[in-house]
Amino acid sequence: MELSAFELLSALFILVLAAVVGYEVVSKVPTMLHTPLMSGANAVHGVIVVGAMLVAASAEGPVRIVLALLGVILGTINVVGGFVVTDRMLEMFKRRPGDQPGER
Amino acid sequence: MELSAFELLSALFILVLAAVVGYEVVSKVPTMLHTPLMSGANAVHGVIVVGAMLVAASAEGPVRIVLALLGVILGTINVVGGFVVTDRMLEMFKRRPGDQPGER
Amino acid sequence: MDTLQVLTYLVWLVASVTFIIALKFLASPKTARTGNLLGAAGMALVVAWTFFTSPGMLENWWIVIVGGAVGSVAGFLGAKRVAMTAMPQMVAIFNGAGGGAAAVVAIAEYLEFADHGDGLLPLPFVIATLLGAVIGSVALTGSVVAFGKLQGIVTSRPYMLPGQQMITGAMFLALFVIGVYIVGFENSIPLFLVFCVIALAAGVVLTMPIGGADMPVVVSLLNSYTGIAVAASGFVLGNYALLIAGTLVGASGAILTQLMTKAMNRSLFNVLFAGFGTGGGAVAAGAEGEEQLREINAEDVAVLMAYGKRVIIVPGYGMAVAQAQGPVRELMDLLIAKGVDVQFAIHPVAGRMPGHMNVLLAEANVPYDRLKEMDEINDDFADTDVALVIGANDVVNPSAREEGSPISGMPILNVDAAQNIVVLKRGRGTGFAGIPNPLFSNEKTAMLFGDAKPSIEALVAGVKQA
Amino acid sequence: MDTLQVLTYLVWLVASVTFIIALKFLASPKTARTGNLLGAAGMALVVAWTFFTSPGMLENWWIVIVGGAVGSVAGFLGAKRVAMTAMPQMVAIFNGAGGGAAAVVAIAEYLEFADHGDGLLPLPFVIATLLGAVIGSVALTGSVVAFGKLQGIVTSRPYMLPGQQMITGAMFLALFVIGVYIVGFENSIPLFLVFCVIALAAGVVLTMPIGGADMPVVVSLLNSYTGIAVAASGFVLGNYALLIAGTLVGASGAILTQLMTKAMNRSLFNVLFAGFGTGGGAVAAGAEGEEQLREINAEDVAVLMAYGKRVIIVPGYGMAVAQAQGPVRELMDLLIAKGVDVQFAIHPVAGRMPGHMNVLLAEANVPYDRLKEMDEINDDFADTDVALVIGANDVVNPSAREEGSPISGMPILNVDAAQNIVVLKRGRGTGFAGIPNPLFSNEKTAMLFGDAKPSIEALVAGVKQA
Ligand SMILES: NC(=O)c1ccc[n+]([C@@H]2O[C@H](COP(=O)([O-])OP(=O)(O)OC[C@H]3O[C@@H](n4cnc5c(N)ncnc54)[C@H](OP(=O)(O)O)[C@@H]3O)[C@@H](O)[C@H]2O)c1
Ligand SMILES: NC(=O)c1ccc[n+]([C@@H]2O[C@H](COP(=O)([O-])OP(=O)(O)OC[C@H]3O[C@@H](n4cnc5c(N)ncnc54)[C@H](OP(=O)(O)O)[C@@H]3O)[C@@H](O)[C@H]2O)c1
Repeated sequence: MELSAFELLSALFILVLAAVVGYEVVSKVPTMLHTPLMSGANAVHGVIVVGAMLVAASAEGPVRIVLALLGVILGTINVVGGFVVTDRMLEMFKRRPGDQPGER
Repeated sequence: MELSAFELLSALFILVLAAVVGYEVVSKVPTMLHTPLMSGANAVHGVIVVGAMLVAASAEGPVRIVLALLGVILGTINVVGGFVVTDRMLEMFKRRPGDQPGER
Repeated sequence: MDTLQVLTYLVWLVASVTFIIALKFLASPKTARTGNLLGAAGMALVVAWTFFTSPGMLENWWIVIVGGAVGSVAGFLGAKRVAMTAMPQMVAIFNGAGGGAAAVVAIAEYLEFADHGDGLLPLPFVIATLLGAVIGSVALTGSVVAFGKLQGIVTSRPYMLPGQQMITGAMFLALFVIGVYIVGFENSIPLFLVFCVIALAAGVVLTMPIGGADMPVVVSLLNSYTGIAVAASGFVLGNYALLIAGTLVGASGAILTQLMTKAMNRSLFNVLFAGFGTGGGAVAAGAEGEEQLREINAEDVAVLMAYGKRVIIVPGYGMAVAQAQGPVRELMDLLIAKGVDVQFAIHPVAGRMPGHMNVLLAEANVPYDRLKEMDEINDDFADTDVALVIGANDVVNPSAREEGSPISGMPILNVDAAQNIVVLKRGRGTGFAGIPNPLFSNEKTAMLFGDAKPSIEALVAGVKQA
Repeated sequence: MDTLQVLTYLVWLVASVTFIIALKFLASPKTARTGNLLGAAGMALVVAWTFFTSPGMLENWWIVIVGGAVGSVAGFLGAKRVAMTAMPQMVAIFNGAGGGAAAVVAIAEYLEFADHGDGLLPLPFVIATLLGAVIGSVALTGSVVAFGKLQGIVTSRPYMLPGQQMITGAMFLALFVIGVYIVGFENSIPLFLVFCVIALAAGVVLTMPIGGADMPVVVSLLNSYTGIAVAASGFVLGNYALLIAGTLVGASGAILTQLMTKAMNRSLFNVLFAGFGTGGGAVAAGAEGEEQLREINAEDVAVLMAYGKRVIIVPGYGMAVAQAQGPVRELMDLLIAKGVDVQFAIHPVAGRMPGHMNVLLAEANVPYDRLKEMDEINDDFADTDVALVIGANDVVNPSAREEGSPISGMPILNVDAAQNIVVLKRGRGTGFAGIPNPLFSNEKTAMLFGDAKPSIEALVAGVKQA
């Protein structure tokens, strides 16, 4: 743990800016895309699997290994399931062949 | 000058996020506000006056003092002029007393 | 900082940018699918990079491989097998998994550093770890309860413990006291674990009193929570990919939750703490049972529509339950072929998740441009010959326009302005708000009772003959 | 890092957030003014904090006080005194000042560290410093030229040096070579100064060939440049307030520039390198001079309007020049009192800056809801009795609809669909594109010659009597 004050402050700036980006990006979404967007965002926070992998990399002893394994399993479910289910939802939105391209 | 790699990388993250924020925030502006927005943004970059002040704080010798003075003058013109002229433009947009609040 | 570390930061940056673009693209129909794929690509990049470059992975690689394999199979099968109507449950489960992972990571971090640390840990680190643990735990159990309620395993009625408020209060107090103690006085692994257990319990206690109808909002909120827990974890690990991705989801989930409650004309507070969709339902349903409702048969409805100029179809939760979207599409095609103008009126909270109707109708290949949002179509009911209400109830309930109803003030579809109203439902069941619907006893209304799918099929047969 | 430094970071964060909110608020009419004030407050905070906490300020405080006083007075008076029509010039000048300040800061940084540094400076530092110097310098002289062109001090015609392309190419080559030399081989203050001088010259050489009509786009682009230069400076100084503010402006300025070129249906490349609004003008004007134009007097126009059902007013640059917005408002009030439906059709590039017409008409208290954007009103001309064109030319030029004209493809207002067209202008002058306008010889068109202000006043008098 060598979190210097500078590192913390940088992280704080990044946090604030990312929050603004998250807010701005989503504030324009049409109602019919609420669910796929929720599901897609859900997949994105599956990046926690990376955190679980880092735990795994430094795991020693049975407790930590079990925790790491659990974390990786749960995180992977989140990532894989999240992106696949979102893709399935969005697949439904594709046009049928006969449709005009331009519409909506 | 002790810019560590970490500092540079943090600055890079902040730069990218700030660029996204700048893009997102402005992409929704109605035509009639283009000019005030340009003018307001112009005032914001007047924050360079802070840079000029830092130059002033460490200035030694006539060359640097002249540079610092020039920088502060130019930067202040940018800040003060920018905000005041934007305010003047926007003042014109205010409703006349009789108008309905809700409109546009 | 060596080159590998610098590259790691750049990988994080690239991944973060793909996540941002993914969310942005997901907000527009044309680009949504690309956006999702892009997000997955960014995720693959950062996962692969972490796997191949993290020191220590040489020894423990099997954890990641085994865990990854198990998780992939479970996630993939779950996502592929789930029925369209069960998607909200599935999202809840995936979100719970993410919350659980965040909690597990927070616990591991705490163990790791509580072991090494002499005396107190640095303040921001401990606070962020505790935050990740508590929020991740709440997201985990809250999501599981939400899943149970949506799936019908747990009662969808608001369920209050005796002394609910006392218990909730006591839990928060305990979390706060333990948190302060750990932050300010002493590292204690047992206390930390107690902290986590209380948080897990809190997730259950907070979610049980919320009615099943509000679960999508709750899932969205818990999604935002998981994002925050992930961001806290990124903060502790100094990992900007986690920090940015978590914050993005935390913020966008919060907005999305607000958009959803707004579409239901309620406040978030009201959703979380005022369990509606409740008790009243049974009573009200009884009351409605007394009234005389005018029935109609499928042939008559078919004729009414086939010779009308304009028909507006109002789908609701019942259409999803009956999986009637395919036949509905067929009905639309037949009517259009007869020269009838057919539109769909999509209420923002019809069904059980936002966009539920759009997803189902798109699945059945109904073209986008026939799906009209409420504001767009509400004025058109007045010159509509038939409003065909398929398993919708609350979203067409005129009592929303009056004071004193649980749904007062919710914007509704002006179905009652149409010349004829035909309602398809199985019986006298109420909607999820559990309140009677005066529309059904309106003199312009006729009821076509039965499961929506066979009813629509009967209409299709009828229109063919008409 | 001591407490003061931590607080400094927090001050930067607060200021950055106010800047973000300021830009966001500036994008909506209701909040724009608050946004501007908020931005000013954030700026005041960070300036005051820097003044009171920077080490070294104890000795050199007078530089800041004197420079600040001079700059404040100059900026304030300039901003307060400028006429509405001259606002684009003023923005150009303020932007130039900012670019100059960024260049000066870059030079001072370079001097400071070239003095202390042994051998080569760290790469990212030097690159950022050079970038700040070159972009700031271009923004400075480019803005001055833009000011000159808008103010009429410098010819608004595109002005090409003999061998323009050669010279531009040579300049870029020189900048590149010197840059690489400084970055990769040797610190040299004289070479750095040569570098800056070339950059200053480049600003002039790049801006002179652009026509005066395109200056607002150029000002917006240079505004974005200054932002980038400020961000570079923030990078070098490790000052996040500068970094974020500069990047925000750099990005938003770039988008804004694109929105502006899009409204003119041109590409940025075309604006920068294909000088239109040029030579052709004189010739074309001569050609138009030959045609017979139908004239009309103010009384007849007044009657036409007073007894019409609907009048659409199309304001253009001429209204701004004549400062006729006050009388126009009076005319509108009188016509409305007579039961005429009066609307204003606002072309996105009418006048000399985006929103020019909106600003002027708002100044005269014309209510927002009478100002219609092009897309909104273009279909309404067909059932309009009188289209009153006040000093507009290019934005109503039907030759934009044909191939081969310099403005081909620019969307225009469909004035020629109206029953009657009345054009107010002083004579046979062309618009800023310098091309003839077939609308004026349209058989439905009548010309009311003269300065717009007295013309409108005559119309007001006429309507009062009608
Ligand atoms: N969309 C969202 O995001 C969201 C989120 C949270 C809450 N909600 C809530 O969910 C409700 C949605 O309203 P809604 O009008 O769509 O649905 P609803 O009010 O829940 O009504 C559904 C109706 O469909 C009928 N039905 C059920 N199964 C059927 C079948 N197989 N065939 C035919 N009819 C069937 C039921 O009556 P019978 O039992 O008589 O058949 C019921 O009255 C609102 O209260 C909303 O606030 C929505
Ligand atoms: N808005 C922007 O952001 C922007 C930016 C860059 C370029 N531009 C360009 O500027 C042009 C704007 O078009 P526009 O139609 O507004 O103006 P315009 O095409 O420049 O025409 C202005 C007309 O007003 C007349 N006029 C000048 N002074 C007058 C006075 N005192 N009283 C009455 N009439 C007067 C002139 O004719 P007389 O000399 O005969 O009176 C001239 O024909 C477009 O070409 C556009 O691309 C605009």
